[in-house]
Amino acid sequence: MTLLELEDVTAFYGPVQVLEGVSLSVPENGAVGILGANGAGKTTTLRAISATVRAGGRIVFDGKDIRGTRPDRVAALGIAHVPEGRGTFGDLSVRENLRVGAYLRKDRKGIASDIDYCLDLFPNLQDRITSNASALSGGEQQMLAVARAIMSKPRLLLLDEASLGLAPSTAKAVYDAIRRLRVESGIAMVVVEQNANLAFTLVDSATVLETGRNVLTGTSAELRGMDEIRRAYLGG
Amino acid sequence: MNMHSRSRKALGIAVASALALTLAGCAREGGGGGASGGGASPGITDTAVKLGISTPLSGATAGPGTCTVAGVTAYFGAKNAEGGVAFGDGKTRTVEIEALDDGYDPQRAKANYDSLKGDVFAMTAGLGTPTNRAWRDAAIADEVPQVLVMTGDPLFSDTEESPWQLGFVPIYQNEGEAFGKLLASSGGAHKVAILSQNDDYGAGYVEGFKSAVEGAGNVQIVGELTYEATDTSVDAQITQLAASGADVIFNAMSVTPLTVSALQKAQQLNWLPRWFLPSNTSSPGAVVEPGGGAAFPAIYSVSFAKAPASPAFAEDEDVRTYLAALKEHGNYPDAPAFPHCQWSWMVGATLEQAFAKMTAPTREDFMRALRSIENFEAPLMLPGTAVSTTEAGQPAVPTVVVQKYNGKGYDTVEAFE
Amino acid sequence: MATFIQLVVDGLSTGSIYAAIALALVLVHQATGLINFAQGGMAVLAAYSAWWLTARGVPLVLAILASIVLSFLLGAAVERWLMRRFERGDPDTAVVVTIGLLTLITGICGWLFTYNNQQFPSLFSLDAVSFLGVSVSQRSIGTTLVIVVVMFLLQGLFAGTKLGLALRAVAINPQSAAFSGLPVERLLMVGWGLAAVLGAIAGAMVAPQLTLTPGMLDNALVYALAAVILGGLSSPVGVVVAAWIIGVLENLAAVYIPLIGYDLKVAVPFILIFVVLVIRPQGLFGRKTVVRV
Amino acid sequence: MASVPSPRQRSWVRWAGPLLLVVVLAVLPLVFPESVNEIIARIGVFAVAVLGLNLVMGYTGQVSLGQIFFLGLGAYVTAYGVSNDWNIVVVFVLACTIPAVVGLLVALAAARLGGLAIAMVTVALPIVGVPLAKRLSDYTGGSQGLSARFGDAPEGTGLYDDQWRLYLVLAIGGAVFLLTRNLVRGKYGRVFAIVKKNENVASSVGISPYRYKVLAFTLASLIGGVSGFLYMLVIQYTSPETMSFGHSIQLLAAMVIGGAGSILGSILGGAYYVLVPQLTNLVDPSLTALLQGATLLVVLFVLPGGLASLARPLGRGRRSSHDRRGPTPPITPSATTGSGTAAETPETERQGHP
Repeated sequence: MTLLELEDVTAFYGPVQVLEGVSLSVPENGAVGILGANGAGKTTTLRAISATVRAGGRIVFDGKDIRGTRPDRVAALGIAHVPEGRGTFGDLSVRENLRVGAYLRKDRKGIASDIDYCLDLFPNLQDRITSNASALSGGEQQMLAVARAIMSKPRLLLLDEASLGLAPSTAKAVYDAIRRLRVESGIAMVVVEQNANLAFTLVDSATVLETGRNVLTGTSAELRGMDEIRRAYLGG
Repeated sequence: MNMHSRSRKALGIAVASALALTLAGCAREGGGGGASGGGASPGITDTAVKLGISTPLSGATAGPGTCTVAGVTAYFGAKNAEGGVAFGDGKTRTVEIEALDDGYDPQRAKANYDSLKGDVFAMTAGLGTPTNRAWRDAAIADEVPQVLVMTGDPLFSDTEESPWQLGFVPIYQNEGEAFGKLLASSGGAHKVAILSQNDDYGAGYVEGFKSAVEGAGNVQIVGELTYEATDTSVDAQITQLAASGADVIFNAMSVTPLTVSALQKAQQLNWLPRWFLPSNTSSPGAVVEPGGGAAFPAIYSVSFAKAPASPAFAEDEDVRTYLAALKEHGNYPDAPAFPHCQWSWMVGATLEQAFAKMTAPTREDFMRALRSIENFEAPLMLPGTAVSTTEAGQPAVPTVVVQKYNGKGYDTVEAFE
Repeated sequence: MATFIQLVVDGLSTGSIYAAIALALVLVHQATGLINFAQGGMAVLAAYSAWWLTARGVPLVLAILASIVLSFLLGAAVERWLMRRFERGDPDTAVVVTIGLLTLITGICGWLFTYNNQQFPSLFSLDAVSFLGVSVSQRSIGTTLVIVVVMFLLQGLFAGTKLGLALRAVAINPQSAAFSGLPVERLLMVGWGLAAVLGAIAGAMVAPQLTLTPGMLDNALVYALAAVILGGLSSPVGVVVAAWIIGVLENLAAVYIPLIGYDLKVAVPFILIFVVLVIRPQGLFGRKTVVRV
Repeated sequence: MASVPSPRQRSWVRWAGPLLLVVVLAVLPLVFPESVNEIIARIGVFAVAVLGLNLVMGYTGQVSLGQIFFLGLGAYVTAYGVSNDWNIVVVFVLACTIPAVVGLLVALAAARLGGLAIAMVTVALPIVGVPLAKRLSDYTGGSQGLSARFGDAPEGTGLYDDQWRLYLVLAIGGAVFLLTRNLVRGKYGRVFAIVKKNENVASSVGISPYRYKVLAFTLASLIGGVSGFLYMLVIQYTSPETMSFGHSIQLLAAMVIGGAGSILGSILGGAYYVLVPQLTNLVDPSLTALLQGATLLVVLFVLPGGLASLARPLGRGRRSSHDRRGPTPPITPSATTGSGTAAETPETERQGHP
């Protein structure tokens, strides 16, 4: 059962065409990676899904074309976007950040238990629960960003460069937690990542973009084995 | 390098469009003046004369500023409707008024003057000391009359210093002095608290008052404080003055809301001195009544104009004519909220007197005629006051009478009670 | 001594006037991240609409309520049709837009209601209450109480409610807020609407004291800004306390420090701001924000 | 831009443009009527004041609400010097240096604070400046202000006073604009831009944001002093009203409307400051506030980047067409690894909150 289907998606920034036809398919409970060099259109693809850039083509989520929907409505459908640069609320405390993540939910008990779950998933946040997000370290902010996203109980998580700017050990810790989340919750994921090896620890399959087009799609195992591809696009 | 030439080009466009805008203004100027006959000054023809006003029509002083235009516009509007004003050279002319807003900004006042000076015969009636001072030098250099302006700054009535100027309202010193004299002659011992605006207005009042009570053994000044026209409250000043034990407060304020709140604050403190208010903030309806003035043993003010709201003048012929004209020709439908409306009306009447004495359509002759008015009882003037322009160092209205609040309006008084 | 205490009490009631506007500034800043120079102007327009209704026989309380409803709509409309265009651009431009809005609203008030002084009826009696040799009008007490209530409501809104949290989140990062499903545009409208409501309450409270004119709150705005910076932009309680401190200290400085006097007392809040900010950059009560690269 | 101009042509364009401008500026005062000359002179005064504000705010990103104070200070120094018959060159130098020194002292204290705090400290300048000017009435003439008429056309030039004054404004104002333009297009301008964009980044590359903020503020004060000198030359009168807070706010509005961080914008801002009150007076003097507010909103609604952005689309169009003709740099992994996502980063920043 396909949860998200992108068909020939195009997008522009002003006069510059960034996506020239991207396709992608994410099954229920699946995790798909988007790989590629800088400027290949990875982030833009995620933005097209979360409706923060206007896109052409077809973006079908759960059987409905969601193009032209407002970003907050897309979120309400069950798509949570963890943007590049984390996008935490700097002047809000960690707990407040999590509560904002649960904005669309009405079940107080569920929210409370999900906050506990997040703190269990990311134990570093436990000690900083009353700190302002802007006072957290980069790794903690990334954890908070993911935690805030899952507070909305999404069916699909869009994860953009979660390892960017983090020390390797921290990046690994973040991915370990996300993998555990995937296993325990079954949330489907679209993962944009520079570090392909890190991505392959999480995703089942991946597509490689170049100048706004798919150039290669396959399972993690297939892609991992392709030395040339790795050298050319995956940063060796 | 393209950048450079491009910004040059844009600069040229900007300058050109700025000029286009201003040239439109010039064209208007050229069309308006059109002097006729030999030697006529700008702004006057055989059938019309044009007067300019620069006054605040926006900002904090827009209330009185609007009045300074409304009165004189209403006066000549009514005259024009009757066919015009008879001039001393035998011609009858209609009087046009062009008023511009300066927002109480000296720079804009100067700009207004610059744009009007080639177009109008004389400038008149504008409110404000800094705004009138801003172009006084220029008016002297250009020999443009700047007359019957609404400032009590003595400089405008100094014939030596200001040959092309004449103030209309009594200089502030005169007003303060009038009350000081009354107090000094009362015979009883008085402790006086002074609260004045921190500018030439307040200082002028206080100076006049002090000179009148100087040497009077019965008057002792026990407290003297100032406030800024931009303050939101004068509570602290009233509290401090109340503690001085004064039985008279000399309150030289020009800001109506603060005057109201000063009256209210004193009552809250249960301090009930005899109160002196200046001519421009003593309106029965706008100041004394909302301030609860009836609570005080007496409220004094100085004036030279009939207060249209006062029941004493409800049937007065002058007042009725005035109110009707204000509505019909002055674009001022409401009851006048500031005495400046009445003063401006009197400016109209005084100008008419000067026009009647003019024998040549020139600015020089106008100044001569204006300076030769003696004891003219302009409409709305209180008995005991008159327009007199022959005395050097004095404005057109050199005298005021002291009045006392009677619960509804004011009565002229001769003695302090 | 009695005079000293009276001066303190006077300072508190003047401070309450500053606080009234300052609270609205805090709300709009928390909800949009902007300093709104037009806040006072919108409050004056609300006060005029209430005054206009009372002049036509509508009871005062109803007139004020009507002006509050009107203000909410006006605030929301201003956000929707004017500010939205500038919200993601240069903040300096947005602030200048609020300056233009202030000029426009002042001009509209002058045009519709003239620049004359209008007496605005008060909800509270002007009679004085005396205790320990100090007098204070019921109007001042009433005004102060209303402001304290509003302050606590606002504090509660931001600290305890989902709406308050959402408003703040939108101001801090509208995009992340949208990713969490917050209806950003509607929340911005609500933020502006609520700030205008606070302004309307403030206007109705202070108009009897200041006398209703189009520029009624222009002079108070500077003090309100000072209180907002001094108290810390994020804390309603801090801002009100700062406004009171300013009101009291400027009175005391005027009377007891001859070098300052009544003419230079306006310098007091700025000296205070400077001293406080050097010691505590986040303001007296503001929360500390660490900014990272 | 059909053909690329040869180097020879380009150098011709390079000096012909400025020369033409100088000639035009030299001739225009002679042909315009007095009232137009006066308006242009007044625009010059406020264009210089806006330029100073632009330097500290538009280019360096420090909100200053106190620029009018330095104009007022310069005007007072000029008025005092002229009325005491000091040499006019000495007066001019003092009218520049005294505001600059005051600005330096204020900046040394204020630049330690960031963002809104520096704005509040600058608010204090006009707010406290007005009563202070009244208190120092021995030097300032108190609330009645100071008149000082100078800059009448010298005998023998055959010029009218308004023409002579306009020449002085064009010469002094032009010099200030030229110097400022060179400053912001050079090394200092680049440093100011970095400080504006991100102080932490500036620190990390060894630039002291504090020092450059102080420098920008001091220069802005100096330019404010120059505008004060010109103010006295043109208006010939100053009073505490000159430096009221309201005017400082209007100056800020003029800067943004002209175009923040733009030399041309400063001139347009000065023109806006002077012309809009005059134009609204022509429409209806009793509705000036309403019309001015509405004008400001309409202009910014249509041109959020200010009037100067009218001139920009022209330039941008040409530049991008030029780019398109040029070879597109291939996006290859080797060329771009390590750097930020070039195409996407600016968008991210714009979406983020200021």
